[in-house]
Amino acid sequence: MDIDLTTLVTFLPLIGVLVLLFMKGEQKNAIRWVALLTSLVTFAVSIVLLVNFIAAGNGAISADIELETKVPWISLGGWQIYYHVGVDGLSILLVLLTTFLVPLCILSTWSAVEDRVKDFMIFFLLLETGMVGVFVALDLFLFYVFWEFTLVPMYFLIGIWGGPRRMYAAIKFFLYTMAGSILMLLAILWLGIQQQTFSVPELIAKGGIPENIQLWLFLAFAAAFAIKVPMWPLHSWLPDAHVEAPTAGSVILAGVLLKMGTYGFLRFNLSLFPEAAVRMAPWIAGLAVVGIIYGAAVSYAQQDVKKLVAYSSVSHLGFVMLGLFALNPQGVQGGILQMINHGLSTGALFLIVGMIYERRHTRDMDAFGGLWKVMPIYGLITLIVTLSSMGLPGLNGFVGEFSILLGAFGSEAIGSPWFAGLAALGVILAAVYMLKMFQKMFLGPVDKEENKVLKDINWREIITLVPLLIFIFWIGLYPKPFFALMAPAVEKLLAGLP
Amino acid sequence: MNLSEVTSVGGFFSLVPLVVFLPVLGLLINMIFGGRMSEKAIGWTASLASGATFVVAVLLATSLAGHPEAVTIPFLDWINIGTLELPWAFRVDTLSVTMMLVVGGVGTLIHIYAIGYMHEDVRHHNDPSRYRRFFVFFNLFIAMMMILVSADNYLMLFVGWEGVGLCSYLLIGFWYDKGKDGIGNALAGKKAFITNRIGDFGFLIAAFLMFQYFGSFNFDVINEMAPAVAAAAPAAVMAMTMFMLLGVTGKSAQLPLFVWLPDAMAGPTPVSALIHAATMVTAGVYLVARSFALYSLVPAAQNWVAIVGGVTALLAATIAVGQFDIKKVLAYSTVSQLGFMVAAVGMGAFTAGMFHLVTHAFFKGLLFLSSGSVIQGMERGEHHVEHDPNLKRKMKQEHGAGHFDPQDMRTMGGLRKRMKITFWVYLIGSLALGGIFPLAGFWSKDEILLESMHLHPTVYVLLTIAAFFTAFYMTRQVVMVFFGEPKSEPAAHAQESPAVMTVPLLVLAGLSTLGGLLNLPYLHTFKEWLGHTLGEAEHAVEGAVEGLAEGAAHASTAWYDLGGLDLRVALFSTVLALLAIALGWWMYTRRMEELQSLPLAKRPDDPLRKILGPVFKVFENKYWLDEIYKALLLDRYVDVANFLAQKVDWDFWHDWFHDKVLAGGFRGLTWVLAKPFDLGIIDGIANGLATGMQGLAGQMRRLQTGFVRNYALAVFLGVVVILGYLVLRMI
Amino acid sequence: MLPVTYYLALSAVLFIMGALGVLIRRNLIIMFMSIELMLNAANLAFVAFARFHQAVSGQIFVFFVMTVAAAEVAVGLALIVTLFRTRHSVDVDDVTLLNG
Amino acid sequence: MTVQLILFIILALVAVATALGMLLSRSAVYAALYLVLNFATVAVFYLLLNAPFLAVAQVTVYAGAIMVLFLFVIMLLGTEQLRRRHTLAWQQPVAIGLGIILLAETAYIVLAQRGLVSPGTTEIASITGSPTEVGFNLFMSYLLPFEITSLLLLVAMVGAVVLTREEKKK
Repeated sequence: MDIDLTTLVTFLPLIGVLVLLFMKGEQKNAIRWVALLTSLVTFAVSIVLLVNFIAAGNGAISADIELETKVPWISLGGWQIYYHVGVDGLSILLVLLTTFLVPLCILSTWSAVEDRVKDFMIFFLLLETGMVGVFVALDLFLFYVFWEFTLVPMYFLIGIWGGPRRMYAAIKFFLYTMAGSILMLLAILWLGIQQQTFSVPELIAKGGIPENIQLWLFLAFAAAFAIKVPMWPLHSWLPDAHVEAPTAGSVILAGVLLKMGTYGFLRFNLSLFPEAAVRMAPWIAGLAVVGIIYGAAVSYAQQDVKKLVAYSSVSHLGFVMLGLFALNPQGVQGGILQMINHGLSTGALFLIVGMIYERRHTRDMDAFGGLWKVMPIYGLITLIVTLSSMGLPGLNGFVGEFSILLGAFGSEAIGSPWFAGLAALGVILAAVYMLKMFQKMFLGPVDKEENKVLKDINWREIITLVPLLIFIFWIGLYPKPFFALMAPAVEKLLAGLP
Repeated sequence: MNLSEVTSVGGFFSLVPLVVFLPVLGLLINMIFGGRMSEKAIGWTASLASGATFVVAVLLATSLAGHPEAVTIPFLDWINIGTLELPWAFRVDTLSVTMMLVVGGVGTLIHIYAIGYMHEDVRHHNDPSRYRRFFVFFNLFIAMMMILVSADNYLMLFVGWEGVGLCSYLLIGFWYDKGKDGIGNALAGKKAFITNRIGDFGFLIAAFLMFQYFGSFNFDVINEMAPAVAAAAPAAVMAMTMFMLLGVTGKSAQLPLFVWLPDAMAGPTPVSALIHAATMVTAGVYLVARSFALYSLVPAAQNWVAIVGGVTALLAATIAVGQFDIKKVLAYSTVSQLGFMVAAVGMGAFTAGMFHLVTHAFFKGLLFLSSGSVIQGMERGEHHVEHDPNLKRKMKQEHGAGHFDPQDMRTMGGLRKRMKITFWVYLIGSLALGGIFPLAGFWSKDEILLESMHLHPTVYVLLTIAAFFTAFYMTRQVVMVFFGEPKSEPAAHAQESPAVMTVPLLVLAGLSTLGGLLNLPYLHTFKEWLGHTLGEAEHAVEGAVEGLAEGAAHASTAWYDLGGLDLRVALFSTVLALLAIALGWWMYTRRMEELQSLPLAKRPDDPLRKILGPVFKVFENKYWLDEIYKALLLDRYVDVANFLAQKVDWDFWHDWFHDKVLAGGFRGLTWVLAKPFDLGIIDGIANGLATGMQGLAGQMRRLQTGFVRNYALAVFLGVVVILGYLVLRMI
Repeated sequence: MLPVTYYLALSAVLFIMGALGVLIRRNLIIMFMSIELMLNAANLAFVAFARFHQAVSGQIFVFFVMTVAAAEVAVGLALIVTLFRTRHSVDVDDVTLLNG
Repeated sequence: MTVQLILFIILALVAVATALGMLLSRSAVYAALYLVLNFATVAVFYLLLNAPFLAVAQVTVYAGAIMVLFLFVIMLLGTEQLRRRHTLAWQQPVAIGLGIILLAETAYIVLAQRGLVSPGTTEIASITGSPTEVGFNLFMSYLLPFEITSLLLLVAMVGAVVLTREEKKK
């Protein structure tokens, strides 16, 4: 048997953790290098995983789960829980996004985290294992374990290295997510007992859950996922968590953890409860549209840049949800791509905010002004990311948003073009708040003394941001390979819908 | 059509991607190596890139002359999802090549002009490092504009549409740390972008509708299917065209979204000339012309477009009368002229609209560039004054200590003596804009007026009045700037611009003079050229015009018909224009001189102020549209956003609901459980247990003597007992 | 050959004497020597049984016990030395930190 | 009465006597010397029991190495008599009592096993306990434990060094 790549990608970070455990806390740079190397190796292996996934389809991209491993794990009475992992077109991109973002985050902490570096890196790598695990798990029980596991490192990342109100934010984040997960756990147990299996593919194949019960199960799963996404009005934990989390935490939170929610909807709600998904589509779409407009409006009124970006996530994730529940190829593929896009551009925005915060120790927009003149490279990169975030054609955001809106506009499941029409207003509002931020921070005269002496970003920071920019352009100009990866899987998923 | 077919067509069609990639190459060179290049090298690199696109456009045009059918050159697959297929393909037809020629030609001239203009501008603003940035943005703009005009489907057009909007944003805010309160320019850029976004929203919705009803964004497919779809779902096509109109009003600065264009004058003058006069703002006109198949199917939508165009033309023309900033006058003039074009394409007179688009690019580009020359002449004058203590004192006495505005026409006057070339080209531009025979503007404007007379009398009236105002405000401007006595010291010491600026001016002046040759009566070269693309739509209009005009008789037999030129219309509008010029001349020379006798305090800055009274105030303040929008929309949005953010999301949802109700409720519950319930009952039991345990432990602890031997004894005891048990079992 | 019981009896006596040494004596070193005595008693029983069962494993075990004892003595004596350094006494009754 | 039995009785008496001597001697040095004698007698018993290798090991390791170590420590710490104290005075009788009980118990067990006579009393012993045999077993069947003991010894050595190292004076 050759090496099981999926498992390898999932647990490689743990090797780094093991090494870190034996290192002295004072060797900060060595610790950073070990963590960085671990995450880079993980990323490299995930590229191998991608290549193998593509090769597995024999010429075409496979629609099924590939690189699968299924080993009995826990035996309980009559049924069996498996360690069952694998990747398909729905998850492979998210796995790559995770392994791609983690090295960048570690790089971004180089000078930002000086306190308890060892613990920080250990938690971060643990978090990576948890996140990748969520995306590759194919057994409901295993999924739940990974799902809950991610909470713990994130809790500590916010709670130890966070801002002034970190304990409040960390506890709120933890409790909020836990509350949703409980309902999901109940639904998982019900499914396991009733259908005699926890395996997702088997559950899909079995089907046959009556529609009214589907509806309840759908809602129970949705409770966990909607909180994670977060869908309006369950977003209250988000600004707290984002504002208080350290930069790298915010990046991962926005870039990956939120995607766990949307991925959950995609992987479980759509495929396990197809009838309920169709029935609920207009409601979810409605909430998504409210989230889009509401998030955009609330973003506009923020003074704190990080909070602005946090609320913009509510708006962006609204687009993703709208796309997923359009339940047609354009919507769903656009939605998946938008998950990646949001990870890239919002991740980049958080990194950018982190860089200026490191220099000025404030995130109040009014404290800046004219930064483009003082920090030209930083200004240019921010401009590109801002434009990507507001969906300028040629950059990644547009491709996703356009596909989503196009899908939602003609969606039979949603049933009315009004949803997409209103959501398109979000495109205007995105420009309003993003440009306000850019203008307040980067344009105008340099009228504050502190800003006149700011240093432009250094090589390390440029290296942190450039990979994101490459993908921002790539997806914007040539998204075909990305769509090609997910298309067969999405088609298969949609074929299962009534 | 795939590439092999293209080669079979022959010609230079396969060169078309170069129109996008040459400017991209130029900007990349400037971006990467610009740091080590001189200003001249940077400017000429950019100009060369732009000039090369013009050459490519000319080659395409020659190819098209032999093969006038549209050719599509596929380039790459952009978005393919399910039934959605969005290639990036280049469409070469007479319409798109016309636009390419305008963009490439006028663009190159303005690039060359900018080499000189920006050289002084960056020094005037004390930041020479931005010279390079300007040309990078400028080349980017050319590339984006080329994407727009060469698109073969609506979505690629949208890509260019947004791209030029971005360049517009960047270039309006080019001096982002200058302007009113230091932030004025940046705010103007933001306003332009956001207003355009509102238009883009309309465009997007129109695109969604298209996809739903046509299943494609391709021009050919939509043109072909349009009649069938219009028959099956007229409301959908109506909605499509109306939403597209919203997009047009944004980009082409029509009512109600035109407010951004005057503010956009914050950008350097070449930007105003290229983007906000000659090319980008005409994209809306191009879009309507592109969608001729859709518009000609829904008369109601056409009517709306025409009305919007007509009303905008008149409204903007009246506002232009009340402006004192030299560039603002031109800006409102641009809005007004765009109104002419939009009205024309709205009525179905696509050729006339496109014709005016081309000539307007010439003379408005010319006017803006000359105004830039004037402004820099004034700046040079100001510079001169600054270095001469006597003059400086004199200027202080006349104008007070405040900042001198080189764009205010009230400070100019008499410049024709100091800036001869600029004066003459400005005059040509003004006359062309005013529609004086035989300059370019005469032919194109006349054609619009002629067709509107037949197709839409209301719009004809609106446009004719607008034309009168046009001639008037241009006279006013020319007189205020170039005639009379200098009204300030800088004006008295203004200097002519260098050759790198005046040569493009002369070229444009020549084009403004001869532009009418494109579509002379009897020949109709331009009409035939575009006819290959606009085909049936144009013929339909022609038929309608002839039918309406003639009733029964033949068009060519009437005395006033000169091969498509209606002498009645032409004479009437020419007379009107001359009247307006005469009126303007009289008012701003004679009347102005009479007013000079009044004491300073009572002397109005404009004779019209006294004649029109409050009406002038309305013009000057642009009908208070900005203020109305601010009060009705912007401030309300800010209120709503603040209310949602502060009251709803934070105070209510975050603090009250989560912290008070949820967290507080839970805490309350735990208190009830903890205090009365827990302390009373559970604790009672627990405490009892605890006390018992404590006592027991107190006894037990005595066992822990700490003596090792004691513990050993215990172990030993254990051994004895266990062995004893085993022995007992044996017995 | 003598019956194995003889040796077992002797082993038991020696073991009990060792145990008594641990229980009665206060000198840490002597207590430690008593432990060695107990180990020896056990070893004796092992060897006797090895002879009795004709299996060499018993002897191997003794070998291991000796090794462990050596290690134990090394660490134990080191402990005693350290203890003496801090307490200046080898009296086990002086070390009563575990007193509850 | 065979020679073997006489030899056994004499040696057993010596063993018990030396053990008692160790138990009762005031001075730690005497106790140590008694113990050396005791170990030597046990080594003789090993010889009687066909375990020559162990006998030699007993003399070198126990009587030699370990007891030398003890004597070293005693010298190091001084041989002063402990003060008479009355801590745990009650323990002595109790311990002796328990010891007697244990003796009785073992005596019962041993007596009850009287019939347990070695099958090897008559025949020629099949094991020799020679170094060859012990070594063969050690390196074949018990290789892993053997290696682990080496590790154990290493750890003990390191432990002893670490424990007795003087703290650096601050």
